[in-house]
Amino acid sequence: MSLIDEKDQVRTEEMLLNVGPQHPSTHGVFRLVVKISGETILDAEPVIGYLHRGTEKLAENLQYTQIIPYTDRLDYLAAMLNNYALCHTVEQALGLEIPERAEYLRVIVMEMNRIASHLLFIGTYLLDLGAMSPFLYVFAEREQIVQMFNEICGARLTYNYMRIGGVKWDAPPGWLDKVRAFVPHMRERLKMYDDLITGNEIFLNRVRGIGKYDTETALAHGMSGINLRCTGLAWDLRRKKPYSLYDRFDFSIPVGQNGDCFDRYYLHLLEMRESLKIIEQALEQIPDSGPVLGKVPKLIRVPAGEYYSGIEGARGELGFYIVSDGKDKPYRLKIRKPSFLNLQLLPQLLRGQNMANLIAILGAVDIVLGEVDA
Amino acid sequence: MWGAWQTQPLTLAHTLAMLVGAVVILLITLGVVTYTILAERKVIGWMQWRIGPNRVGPLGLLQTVADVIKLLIKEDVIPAGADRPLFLLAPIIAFVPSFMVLAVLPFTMHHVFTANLAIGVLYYLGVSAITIHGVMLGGWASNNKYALIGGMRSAAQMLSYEVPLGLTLVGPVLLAGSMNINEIVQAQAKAGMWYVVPQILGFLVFLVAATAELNRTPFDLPEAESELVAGYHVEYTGFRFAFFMLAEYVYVFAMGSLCAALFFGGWSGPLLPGWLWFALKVTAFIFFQFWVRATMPRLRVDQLMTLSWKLLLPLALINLVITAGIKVLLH
Amino acid sequence: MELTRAAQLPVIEYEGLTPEENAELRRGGVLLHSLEQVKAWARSNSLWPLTFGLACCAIEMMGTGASHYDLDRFGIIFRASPRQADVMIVAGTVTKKMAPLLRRLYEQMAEPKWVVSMGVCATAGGPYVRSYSVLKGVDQVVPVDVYIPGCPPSPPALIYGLNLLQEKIRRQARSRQVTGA
Amino acid sequence: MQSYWHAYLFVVVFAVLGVLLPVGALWGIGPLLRPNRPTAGKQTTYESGVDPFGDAHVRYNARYYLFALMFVVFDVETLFLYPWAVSLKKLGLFAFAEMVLFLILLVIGWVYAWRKKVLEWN
Amino acid sequence: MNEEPRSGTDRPASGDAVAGGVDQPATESASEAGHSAPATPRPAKATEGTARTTGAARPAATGTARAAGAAVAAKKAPPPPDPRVEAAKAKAEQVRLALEAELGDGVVEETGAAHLTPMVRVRAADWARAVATLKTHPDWQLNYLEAMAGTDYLAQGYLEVVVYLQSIQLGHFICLKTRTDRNQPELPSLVPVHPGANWEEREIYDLLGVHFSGHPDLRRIMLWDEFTGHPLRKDYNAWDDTDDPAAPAGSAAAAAHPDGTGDNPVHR
Repeated sequence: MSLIDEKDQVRTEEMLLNVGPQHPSTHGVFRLVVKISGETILDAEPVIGYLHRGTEKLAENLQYTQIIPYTDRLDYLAAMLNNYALCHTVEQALGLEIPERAEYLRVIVMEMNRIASHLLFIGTYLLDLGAMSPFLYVFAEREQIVQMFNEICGARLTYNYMRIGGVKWDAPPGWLDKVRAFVPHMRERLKMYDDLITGNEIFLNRVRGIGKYDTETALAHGMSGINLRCTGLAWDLRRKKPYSLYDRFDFSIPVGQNGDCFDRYYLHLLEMRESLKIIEQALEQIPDSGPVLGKVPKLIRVPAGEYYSGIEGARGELGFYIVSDGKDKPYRLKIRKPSFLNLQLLPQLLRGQNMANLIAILGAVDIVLGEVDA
Repeated sequence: MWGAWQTQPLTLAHTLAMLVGAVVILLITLGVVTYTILAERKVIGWMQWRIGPNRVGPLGLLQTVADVIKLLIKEDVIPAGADRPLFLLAPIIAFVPSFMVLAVLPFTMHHVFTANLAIGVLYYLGVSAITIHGVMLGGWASNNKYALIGGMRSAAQMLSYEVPLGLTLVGPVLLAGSMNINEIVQAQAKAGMWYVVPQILGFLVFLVAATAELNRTPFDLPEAESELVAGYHVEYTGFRFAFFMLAEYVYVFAMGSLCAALFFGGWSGPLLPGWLWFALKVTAFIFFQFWVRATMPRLRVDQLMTLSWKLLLPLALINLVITAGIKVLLH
Repeated sequence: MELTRAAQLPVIEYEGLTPEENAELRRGGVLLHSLEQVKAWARSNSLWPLTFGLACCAIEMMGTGASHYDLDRFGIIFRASPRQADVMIVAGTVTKKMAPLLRRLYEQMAEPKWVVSMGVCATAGGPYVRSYSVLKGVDQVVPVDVYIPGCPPSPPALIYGLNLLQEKIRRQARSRQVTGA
Repeated sequence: MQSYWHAYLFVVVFAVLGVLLPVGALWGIGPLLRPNRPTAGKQTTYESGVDPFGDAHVRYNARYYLFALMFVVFDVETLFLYPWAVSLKKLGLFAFAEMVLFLILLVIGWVYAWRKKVLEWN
Repeated sequence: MNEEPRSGTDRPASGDAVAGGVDQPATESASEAGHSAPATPRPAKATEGTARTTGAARPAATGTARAAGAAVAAKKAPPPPDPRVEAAKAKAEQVRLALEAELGDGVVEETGAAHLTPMVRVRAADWARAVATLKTHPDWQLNYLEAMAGTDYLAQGYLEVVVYLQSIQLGHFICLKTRTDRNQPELPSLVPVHPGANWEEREIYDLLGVHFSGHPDLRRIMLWDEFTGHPLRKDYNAWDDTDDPAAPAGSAAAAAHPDGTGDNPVHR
């Protein structure tokens, strides 16, 4: 073995490095095998499945209502949205009518959950980039949201709150007032995060222009959510295929311009503002009383056929594809997992980058392993 | 009697005094490090709306003691793939210079526990650079990729910031006309002005370079937890790991002392006793480090190098030329 | 009634000590009188968990470490390297694909080491017990010291579990003194 | 000046103490207190939980050596500056001019390195 | 970045074409606007009935379900066909025409509606070509692969792969599917057309065992490489897998504590 190669260069070897599954910034058990030369990434290969729990198979032996708890554990940062996505698909199949109050409650908890999820993104992203305080700050607000969820459904993380045809419980007395009080508080805090993080020169230098891609690439790779909107395409299912009551609210869809990590970060911040707007309007419009669960048969049998519907989850389009043979259990249930699809572009984004950018790019994809692996 | 060995012929009593002095500094240093770590957790906790350690002993004051004892009695794992002699030596190589630099720092007016070296500043720079070897060897000997990259980064970073750091230290040396840290402090007392005033540019460069030399946020790349798990000491367990940490915090203390002595007049100050002034100035420096750590994200490795070579180095040179020019013009 | 019973469960009285001294021992204070107990005191008060989240429970674990609950109060800080960690909190579902890795991480930790099984998935498979890819309890691959029920356990539950582990460490040191004499 | 070597004796004392502390803790009392149960599994190299691919001791393309070369250049320069700084008062304007010349030469080298992209990372 | 990013409504590219609801493009719903307000969901019975009578996109109908459905249908008068379903079917016919014009007759095996979405089933051999044609076809431009799923139909003896395609510009939303033999499942890969299908196909390969020819990297994605079987197949039995990695590791755990206490070996 000679030390000098043909081009009279000192020969160096590439190194294969594992990042994950136990790694502080892979957000779970995600594993990335990177080939590096020096600190430049030559190639990267994601390895997933360390949290593959077989939800789709399990669902085939469960009644529709029994599947709802399993959706909680998919994207465990935004369980309410997962709950809704499944219920929505089944309701579409059944052609159910949902009581107004229930629908408003759903919108409120969904948007609150979106805020909680985005907050955690900002915290963990900044932690990945080496700033520890935002991570601890966001948990304070998240704790407030989680406490409110705890009051309304008795769980802090895995809510199991929604039912086919409505929600399980009505809001306890005074709960809506708490949300009302929370909105301005959160708005203030968002401003603080904006001041604290967005203006930081070091942060900007680390995320601006990093991990760029354009709309074509994003669409071709099936990306959705903020990962798609950061390229400038305003593709938000709440607007494009309105479900629930979203056509009644006035909110805008923030989009990025450069498709880089900064846009992805900033869109999270902006989306939280829009969510607050929606919550505020929903709180105004919500009827004071009324049933929260529609007329649903005891045993839900979905008519034979196949159904797909997607909603705008916290990470992108979260869809459920159900094949029913007319029984009370789905014949096949397939989850369209936004994180799973958003992650596909990662190797391409990483190629040729510095090792230190790995974390910035990976973090901005905003994956949740429970969803990636299902 | 304590400082007599510096000026009088060496007798048994003086040698004893010297030994006792060194041991006292060692104990003080260990105490300072212990409570620096606790203070860091408390202060950062406070900045992050937390409480910080409060269960172990009164007010959590024994937290670090428990941590140190725990590390001492933790199993010492040497990975099979590691380069055994180097792996064992590296923490010592990293730690010893961190303690040795304390020999030249004047903690009080009467330079009791100071070697009072004529080349104090140069000694500090030279000895502290040895630590880089410990860190790099530790990273290499572990036979671990994270550790290797961490060690390399660490070496590159410490080397790069050594240059602006060394150049800024020439400023106070120029003004005082001496490399003896004690004399620099006395010169400041005599001039009635802390050197931070004429050397403000140098001081700012020094502050950035010092933070980088200490591997602290936002320059904590060598042990960037989110990238390299724990950096160069990823394979180190128990007390060997503790010595890396110890070296790091001793350097925080030493760098704070150096900063206080060269730019803030050391122990000089009105009313309060000298050692208290010195302690206050060092505490302020350490507090600043905590504050930055609670606020800043981490720089990227290329930005780090660029900052040192393209910004700090020219600034340090400019500062040097200006200082020298003024000095020449005044005389 | 139920609540008060739970509070009384882990009380241990050490023979030959005054109630005050016993109370001091229980809260992990400094009144200790043998090397083993000093070691146990240090170990129990400096439990550094491995930064290692598997699934949903990891979020609650992070929440426990963050501002509101603040594990740092107990001297518990997360370390990313298993070499420097004392306790592995298995927070989430352990799949069969993950199990060998988890085992290796456990092996790479230096002695003494402990394992806390957080949540029903890690304890017994939980809701995924019938899944083809999920391990039915992490105790099939590593020895577990404390099981915390819940799906996921709330942060106070995790703190309680970790306090129980501290208690266990201290108690082991004392029981050893009696039996090993 | 007769105390000159005393000062270095003090430094030696520090060095000895500095070595004694880790040696005493790691090889002295440490083994008496800590458990020691090495197993093959424990001694494997850590790499996020998976089996490491190959050895970390490979011929690895670290760009750091360029910085090391730069460091040598500038650190030696710094060394020259110290004695100059101490005696500038005595030597006066001549020494100042000479040092400025020296610095200019260095800056030229520095600019050259910058232009050659030595200071860039990749 | 702008202080206030542009809102979605200003963007012409994805503007009004989709605003009216993708399931029912404006051109087709205009004539039926009178009796179908998109906002009000249809009664469940109507949907059920139409789905059954048309037989469209009914994949899983096992014998019993078919019988039960027939019994219910016999009890009640046949409900009027749901106009939304009718529209979807009409659209599926259009897709068929477009495909046949490009790829020749016989490429489309069946058209219908998957609930409210137009459904077209194409021949397995033309699978990738059909998707590629629709991606570039000026009238359809189905450039966004929204969802992909595979289903095992044990009784019927085939595996079905379905994709939901979305046109970002034109707002069409089409369900495209194909079938392949259960014992020799092989389909052309969609990765050259939609790179986003990469992992989805790997997942289908992993869990259902469909071979995608032309896939750049067809390996298991969720399960470990040594795993045998395909869990999402209906005849998969989780209890007969023998290569359980937990088993050797478990015995290692037991071996780590030779005293058999199983407790933590702290102060031994």
